Amino acid sequence: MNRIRATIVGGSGYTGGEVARLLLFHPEVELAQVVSSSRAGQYLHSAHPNLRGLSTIRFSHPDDLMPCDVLLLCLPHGATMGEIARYRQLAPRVIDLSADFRLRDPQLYQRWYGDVHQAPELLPEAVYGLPELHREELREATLVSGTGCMATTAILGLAPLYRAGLVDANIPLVLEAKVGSSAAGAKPGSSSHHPERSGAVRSFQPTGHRHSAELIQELGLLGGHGNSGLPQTVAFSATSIELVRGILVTAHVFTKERIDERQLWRMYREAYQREPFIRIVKERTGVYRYPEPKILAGSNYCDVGFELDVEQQRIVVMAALDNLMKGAAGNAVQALNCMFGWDETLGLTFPGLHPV
Amino acid sequence: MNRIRATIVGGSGYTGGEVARLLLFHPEVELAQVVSSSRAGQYLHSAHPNLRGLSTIRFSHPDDLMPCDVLLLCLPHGATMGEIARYRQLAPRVIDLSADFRLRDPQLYQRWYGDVHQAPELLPEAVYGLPELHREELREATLVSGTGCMATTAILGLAPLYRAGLVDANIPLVLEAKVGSSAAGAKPGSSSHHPERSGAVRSFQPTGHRHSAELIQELGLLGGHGNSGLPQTVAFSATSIELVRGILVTAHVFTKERIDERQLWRMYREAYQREPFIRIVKERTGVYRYPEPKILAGSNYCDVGFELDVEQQRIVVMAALDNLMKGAAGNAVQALNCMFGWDETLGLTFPGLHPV
Amino acid sequence: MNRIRATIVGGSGYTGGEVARLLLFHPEVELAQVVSSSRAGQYLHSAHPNLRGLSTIRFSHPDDLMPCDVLLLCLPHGATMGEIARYRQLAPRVIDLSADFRLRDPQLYQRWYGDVHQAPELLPEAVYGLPELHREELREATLVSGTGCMATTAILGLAPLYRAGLVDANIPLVLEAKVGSSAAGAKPGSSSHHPERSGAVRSFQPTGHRHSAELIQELGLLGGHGNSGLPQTVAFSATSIELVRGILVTAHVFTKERIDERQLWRMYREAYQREPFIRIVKERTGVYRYPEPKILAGSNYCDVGFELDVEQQRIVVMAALDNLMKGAAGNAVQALNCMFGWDETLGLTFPGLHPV
Amino acid sequence: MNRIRATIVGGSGYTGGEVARLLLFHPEVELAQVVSSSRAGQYLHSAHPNLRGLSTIRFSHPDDLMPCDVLLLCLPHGATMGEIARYRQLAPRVIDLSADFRLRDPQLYQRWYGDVHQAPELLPEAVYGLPELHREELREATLVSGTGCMATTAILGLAPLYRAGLVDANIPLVLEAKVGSSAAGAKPGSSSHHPERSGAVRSFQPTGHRHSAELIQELGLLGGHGNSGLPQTVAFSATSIELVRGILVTAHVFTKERIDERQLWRMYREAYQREPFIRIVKERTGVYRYPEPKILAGSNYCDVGFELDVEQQRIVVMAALDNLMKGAAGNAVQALNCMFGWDETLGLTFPGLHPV
Amino acid sequence: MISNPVLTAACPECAGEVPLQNVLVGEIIYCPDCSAELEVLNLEQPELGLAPEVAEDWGE
Amino acid sequence: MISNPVLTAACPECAGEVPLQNVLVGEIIYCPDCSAELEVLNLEQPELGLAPEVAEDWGE
Ligand SMILES: NC(=O)c1ccc[n+]([C@@H]2O[C@H](COP(=O)([O-])OP(=O)(O)OC[C@H]3O[C@@H](n4cnc5c(N)ncnc54)[C@H](OP(=O)(O)O)[C@@H]3O)[C@@H](O)[C@H]2O)c1
Ligand SMILES: NC(=O)c1ccc[n+]([C@@H]2O[C@H](COP(=O)([O-])OP(=O)(O)OC[C@H]3O[C@@H](n4cnc5c(N)ncnc54)[C@H](OP(=O)(O)O)[C@@H]3O)[C@@H](O)[C@H]2O)c1
Ligand SMILES: NC(=O)c1ccc[n+]([C@@H]2O[C@H](COP(=O)([O-])OP(=O)(O)OC[C@H]3O[C@@H](n4cnc5c(N)ncnc54)[C@H](OP(=O)(O)O)[C@@H]3O)[C@@H](O)[C@H]2O)c1
Ligand SMILES: NC(=O)c1ccc[n+]([C@@H]2O[C@H](COP(=O)([O-])OP(=O)(O)OC[C@H]3O[C@@H](n4cnc5c(N)ncnc54)[C@H](OP(=O)(O)O)[C@@H]3O)[C@@H](O)[C@H]2O)c1
Ligand SMILES: [Zn+2]
Ligand SMILES: [Zn+2]
Repeated sequence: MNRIRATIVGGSGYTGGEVARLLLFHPEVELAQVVSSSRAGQYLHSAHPNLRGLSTIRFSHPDDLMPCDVLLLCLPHGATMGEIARYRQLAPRVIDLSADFRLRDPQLYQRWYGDVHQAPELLPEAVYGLPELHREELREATLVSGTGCMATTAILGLAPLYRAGLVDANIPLVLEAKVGSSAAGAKPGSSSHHPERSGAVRSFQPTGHRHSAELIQELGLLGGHGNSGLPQTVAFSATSIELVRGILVTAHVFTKERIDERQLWRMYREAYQREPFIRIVKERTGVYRYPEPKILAGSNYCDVGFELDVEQQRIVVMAALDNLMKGAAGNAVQALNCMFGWDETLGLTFPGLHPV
Repeated sequence: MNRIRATIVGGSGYTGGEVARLLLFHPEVELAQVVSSSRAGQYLHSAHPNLRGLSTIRFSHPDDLMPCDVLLLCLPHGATMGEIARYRQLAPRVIDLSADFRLRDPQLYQRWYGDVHQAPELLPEAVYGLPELHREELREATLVSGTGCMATTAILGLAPLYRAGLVDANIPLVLEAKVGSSAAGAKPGSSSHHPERSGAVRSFQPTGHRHSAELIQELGLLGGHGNSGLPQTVAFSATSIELVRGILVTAHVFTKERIDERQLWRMYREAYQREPFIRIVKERTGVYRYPEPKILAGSNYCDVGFELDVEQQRIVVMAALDNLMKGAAGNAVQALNCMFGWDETLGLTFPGLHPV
Repeated sequence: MNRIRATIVGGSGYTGGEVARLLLFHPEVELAQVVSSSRAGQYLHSAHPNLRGLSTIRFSHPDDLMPCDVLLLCLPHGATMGEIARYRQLAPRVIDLSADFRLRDPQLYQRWYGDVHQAPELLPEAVYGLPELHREELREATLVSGTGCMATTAILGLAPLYRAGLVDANIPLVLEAKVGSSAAGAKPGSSSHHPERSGAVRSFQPTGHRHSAELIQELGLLGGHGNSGLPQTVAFSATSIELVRGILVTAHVFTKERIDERQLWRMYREAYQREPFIRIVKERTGVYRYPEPKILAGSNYCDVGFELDVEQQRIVVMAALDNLMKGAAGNAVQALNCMFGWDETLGLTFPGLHPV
Repeated sequence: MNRIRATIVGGSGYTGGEVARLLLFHPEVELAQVVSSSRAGQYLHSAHPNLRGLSTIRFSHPDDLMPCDVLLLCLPHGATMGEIARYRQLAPRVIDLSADFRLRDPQLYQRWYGDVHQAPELLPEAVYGLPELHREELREATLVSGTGCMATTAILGLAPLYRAGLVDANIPLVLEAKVGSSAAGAKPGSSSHHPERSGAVRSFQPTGHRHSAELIQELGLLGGHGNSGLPQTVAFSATSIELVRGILVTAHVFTKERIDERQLWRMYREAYQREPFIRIVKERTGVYRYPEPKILAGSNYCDVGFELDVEQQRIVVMAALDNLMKGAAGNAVQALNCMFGWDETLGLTFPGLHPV
Repeated sequence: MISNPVLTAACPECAGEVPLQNVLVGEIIYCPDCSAELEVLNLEQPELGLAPEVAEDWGE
Repeated sequence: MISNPVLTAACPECAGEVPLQNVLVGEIIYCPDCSAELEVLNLEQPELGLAPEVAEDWGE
């Protein structure tokens, strides 16, 4: 068996560490290099204490990057697009977890990120790396973008409704994300100082959240609006809560006509019954009736549920995942599995813990 | 100085304990009795460990209830209305923290609570005990209802906008409450078992939340709809998060016409500048830019903030409070202060802690 | 390949659910039955939401227990010993996670547990199921006891020192365990009610903790005291802290003579370098310098560290693990692997998460 | 009424903010200045969001310090001693919350803090500001030191036993502190980054903790050893846990001879029955049987409890407090009350919350 | 990963497929998708009914 | 699971075996066991020294 060689750039960060953890146990992949400028020469466990004793790999300096079969870029927004040519010379396949290649339209990028895109010619060919939506394209892709963690949660929760053409586009789509502290990465600051961040219920982005752009693009595609994007008003806000890993998105959708619960069940079941990482969670009794992020920590599941208010013709959609897994590193490995034609679940079978 | 004598019924519960704590330090009130069926004869600190050493009062049995100047009822929903006649004989003024006397309309009660109201004749005279909205009526009131903790948060956040007639009623009002575990009271169960409840992000009421009824009634009054209630679709959902005390409500309002931020500031300032317990929180820098419940624990503040999306004509309103204080016991004491014509802040000056 | 058939009794509880999760992914084991009296007929995910979609097994009623290759008993203390004959008829190998068969001496059992043992004749043959100490005996064992979660942590932390004969037995051994809420099992109560348990730093057993008995037995064996137990005074106390999974034991040992740090390193390295689930954690810099339970959640590691106060001839030993894994279910599966002669790490390779 | 004028230096930090909060509500004190170099000109609530709306004071620059009646220094260790002459010229009374003036002996200072003391001539006259031990000296003191938060907890827990001469000094005194994140102050860093610090059970100082020096000095005084300090071996270790405010110290003491529980009760009662801020907590039933820091957040209490192991002649002492209150700012205000001859409880009556 | 068993009936709550091995008419079983409590009404023409449910308080 | 490489030297801090592949004299490397910062002093007779360390504040 000849394993492919994968290299992680930005390997001292949170998504980089998570990709490393996953690839260390992946049956088809050998971890070639893990790159970090701040920790070059140190062992992986200096940044990722859970990896102690699992590998003798040491962080490589960015200058020592070597050719490999696939590069996983785990750098902050904006750090990839200027260097992408160099990265693509090093590897025939590149997966970039940042936001640099998520949007197809350079105008859209500029509007939401404020800067001119530095590699606009690559945007049309980059694939939005969500297997549930772009599985086929991934098989041939050479440049794949990771997906925004909150955007992924929302898109997976809503996709069946938009694909079914059920949503009344005249009523704004309101989405509320509740999110843990790891979503902001490994860099400390005054707002992440434990006495300040602990117990927070902090509205960090009530309006204008950048993940809206991904939603507009991807739900627009599903709704048949092509590249012009979802025409509906999207009102997305995000709240940081006491949690390290995990996201719950609650979305309020109004339907064009009356629908009943069994129709909804059918729609979701059809959309997701063959998806290995999506589960429908909707129970009438018990403690865990709807998707709950805490039991997903470390797993690659996105759990999706819904509740219908028949009178109001409103559907409340709830979707949950681990931002570092299905929201970032796990999804990237799933996309990698797609790109190489492997079973999508390779390296991703940890089911999550309970209690936790 | 002749202090009035106040008695607490349901004194072993969370709101009862909080009322007891406040009244023990209230300069005009003497705590006459604290009633509990399960702990009769025991000292207050058996249920409320923070009160150790502060009082020699012991819980009284419900059968031993004596006449007093004011009764504060801290019982579960539905337990008060059947006994209200007896309570009113014991005291010329009654404050009922349960939901039994919050709604003016017995039909509305039945619709949201499922049961026929047992004292419908009292509903018209009961005052919804929110001083910011019903201060005048409180001065003469003999039966005052407490207010729903999430409803209070939402109403105080939105009142200036509804009073100003700014809201586009054709677009549903979407509200999301994030709430701590003490809101469910002192009774243990499997969903509040620590290993299950800890770290939860739990959609416990995606649709049909009862606090909607209070919102519809009170925002309807403010919007000039009288007793017929707010005609707008109200989409209220609530999520339990890792927190003991505290609520954050995020509300999405669309306006009839364009508005700018300064107009909004003016509106909120006019509404609240003379209110002792409402603060506008809206900062451009720093860690605490919007209302945050954790720094309100133990205080009677409701902090209110907003963010405007000019293009979408959307206002995101955020309001936070401590569910046991401004959401229950603190607000009840504030109402008590109103009823007796005292300074409203008596007994309520604790400002909250930071860090926490 | 012929998998062995394993059955779990007490499968609706926390350790039962954890054993189920592990065995569902174990390459040599088929999960035959999962028994629960309270949930008979329901799917596993009704009690263990993380197992949703992983298995079609439903809980069996205790009356429907069938013969199998190995029985794992996950019942409360005292519930096994009276039924042990029946269980042993059903399976040639039994692993009992309760405390019923941990102590070799029925007197010791009675002293610490207050009751007369109901199957004293089996105590001599039952094996204390800690592979690091009893690996050889496990190969032939037919009755294996699980180990106390705090006892395991302490024993693994201290074993190298006692085996080396280093400890001054004239000075009491003081041990302090910090422990999460899942250690008390799935049954709710007023002390585990989230508003009460949250943020707790609760001295739940300052003196007389039952796990002392296991310590005295096992450290006594290591110290060469045979069945008479450790003669040293053992001062063990336990504190519940804000945590669901995890234990940290801090132990204070005084040595007979001066020792230096490198000698200690050597001692620990010799004891543990071939152990697949024990890691020595001792760093001079960085955030994770000593064992830390949170990064062990879901893993089977016991991390062990030490700090030397040369002048005082004192060694502070710190050991951490996940009480449901190496402290219960994971260790039981490791013992199972020993009993069947398999690689000890089968089914136990999940390394734990970071950040978390 | 003529209020005294108090100034806070280091007012943007955690203890500085807490002193500010207390003095804003103190009936005999006017807050003259709150000094900060990093926030000069900004309002107090920029650093202390809980103080929003309570005061129009803005931070002063250190260069603008003006004379006042009492100076409260809330600076990091080592920052005071070099400047103390200047501070004493500004105010006839100085309270320094740092460690610079806690130890009477410059040698002891150098041994534990590594540096030569810069104002050794002041050490003999500085008073260790713990009213329970040095109330008389405080009345005349002009230079008072704050006390270490963990040291205070331990000393108050153990004082009655040492004063009674009960402790067997041949057996080491083992103390374990469990402590929240605010004890490390307001400065962020990688170990206080929320994803890392959250859920931590982190042995940050297993040996050689500096607070040992205060213990040795103060328990030595109580035990009649004068300035030579406690001769007993002191084994103090500290563990950071998931908590913002609060400390629990568990101490293991062995007695010279057998003692029974009633004698212990008597000893503690005699020591503390007239102390306004010390409560003995020792219950046989209920959830809160021993001291628990969470219900003390914001209060000035130190709760003290004990458990006796008659056979081992061991007493486990547990003591809890809020590190920013009785462990720092609250205690400083209590000392201030002593210095001015006021009722010691002025400004310190907040009892703490439950649930919380 | 739930494999399709032979005999099934539709859940009246969520229309999901409920496996019907080793069950008797009148027995109470559970829907694997929505966990509804179901009564086996008929096995020949497989049919399930919603079992009368005790409303469960969820706290909050 | 750390496999034994060929050339090693003892860590002066913890006496652990430190692998010495692809390193030069004077280079700073890390001990895999205790993470001490080490200077490669000699490769012929493998020897490591403790690198001068900046004391790091750990908070608390
Ligand atoms: N965290 C999440 O939940 C999540 C989810 C989805 C997507 N993402 C995306 O994934 C990417 C990585 O996120 P992360 O959370 O892993 O971030 P992170 O923890 O901050 O790590 C980023 C790493 O990039 C390296 N780096 C290189 N240039 C840098 C620069 N200019 N500034 C800062 N770091 C730099 C750093 O390592 P060295 O300094 O050692 O080289 C750092 O460890 C981001 O684009 C993010 O948007 C994150
Ligand atoms: N918790 C909040 O945040 C909050 C906020 C706003 C409003 N409220 C309202 O305030 C009221 C009290 O809430 P709470 O949180 O204080 O509740 P709680 O903690 O459960 O206390 C209720 C008390 O009522 C007594 N009681 C009498 N009859 C009872 C019965 N049939 N079932 C249960 N308890 C009974 C119990 O004391 P004994 O058994 O000892 O007599 C119990 O301690 C409720 O109506 C609630 O809706 C609560
Ligand atoms: N939790 C830990 O960290 C840990 C660690 C090491 C060892 N252990 C030991 O493992 C055993 C199981 O612990 P656990 O935490 O899994 O407990 P648990 O969560 O309370 O589960 C015990 C299970 O046993 C069943 N049961 C049968 N008879 C019972 C009875 N009389 N009372 C209560 N439950 C009964 C219950 O299921 P049904 O009612 O559905 O039958 C219950 O789900 C205990 O002996 C414990 O000491 C636990
Ligand atoms: N936190 C506790 O629980 C606690 C308990 C007992 C005693 N203490 C003692 O109280 C003192 C203050 O502790 P704290 O927790 O309040 O600390 P903190 O939050 O870090 O605040 C210290 C303040 O001092 C100022 N400062 C001046 N020179 C400084 C310097 N060189 N480095 C850093 N800050 C400097 C800073 O304000 P500007 O930069 O704005 O001037 C800062 O806000 C310490 O000596 C500590 O040991 C603390
Ligand atoms: Zn169903
Ligand atoms: Zn080393």
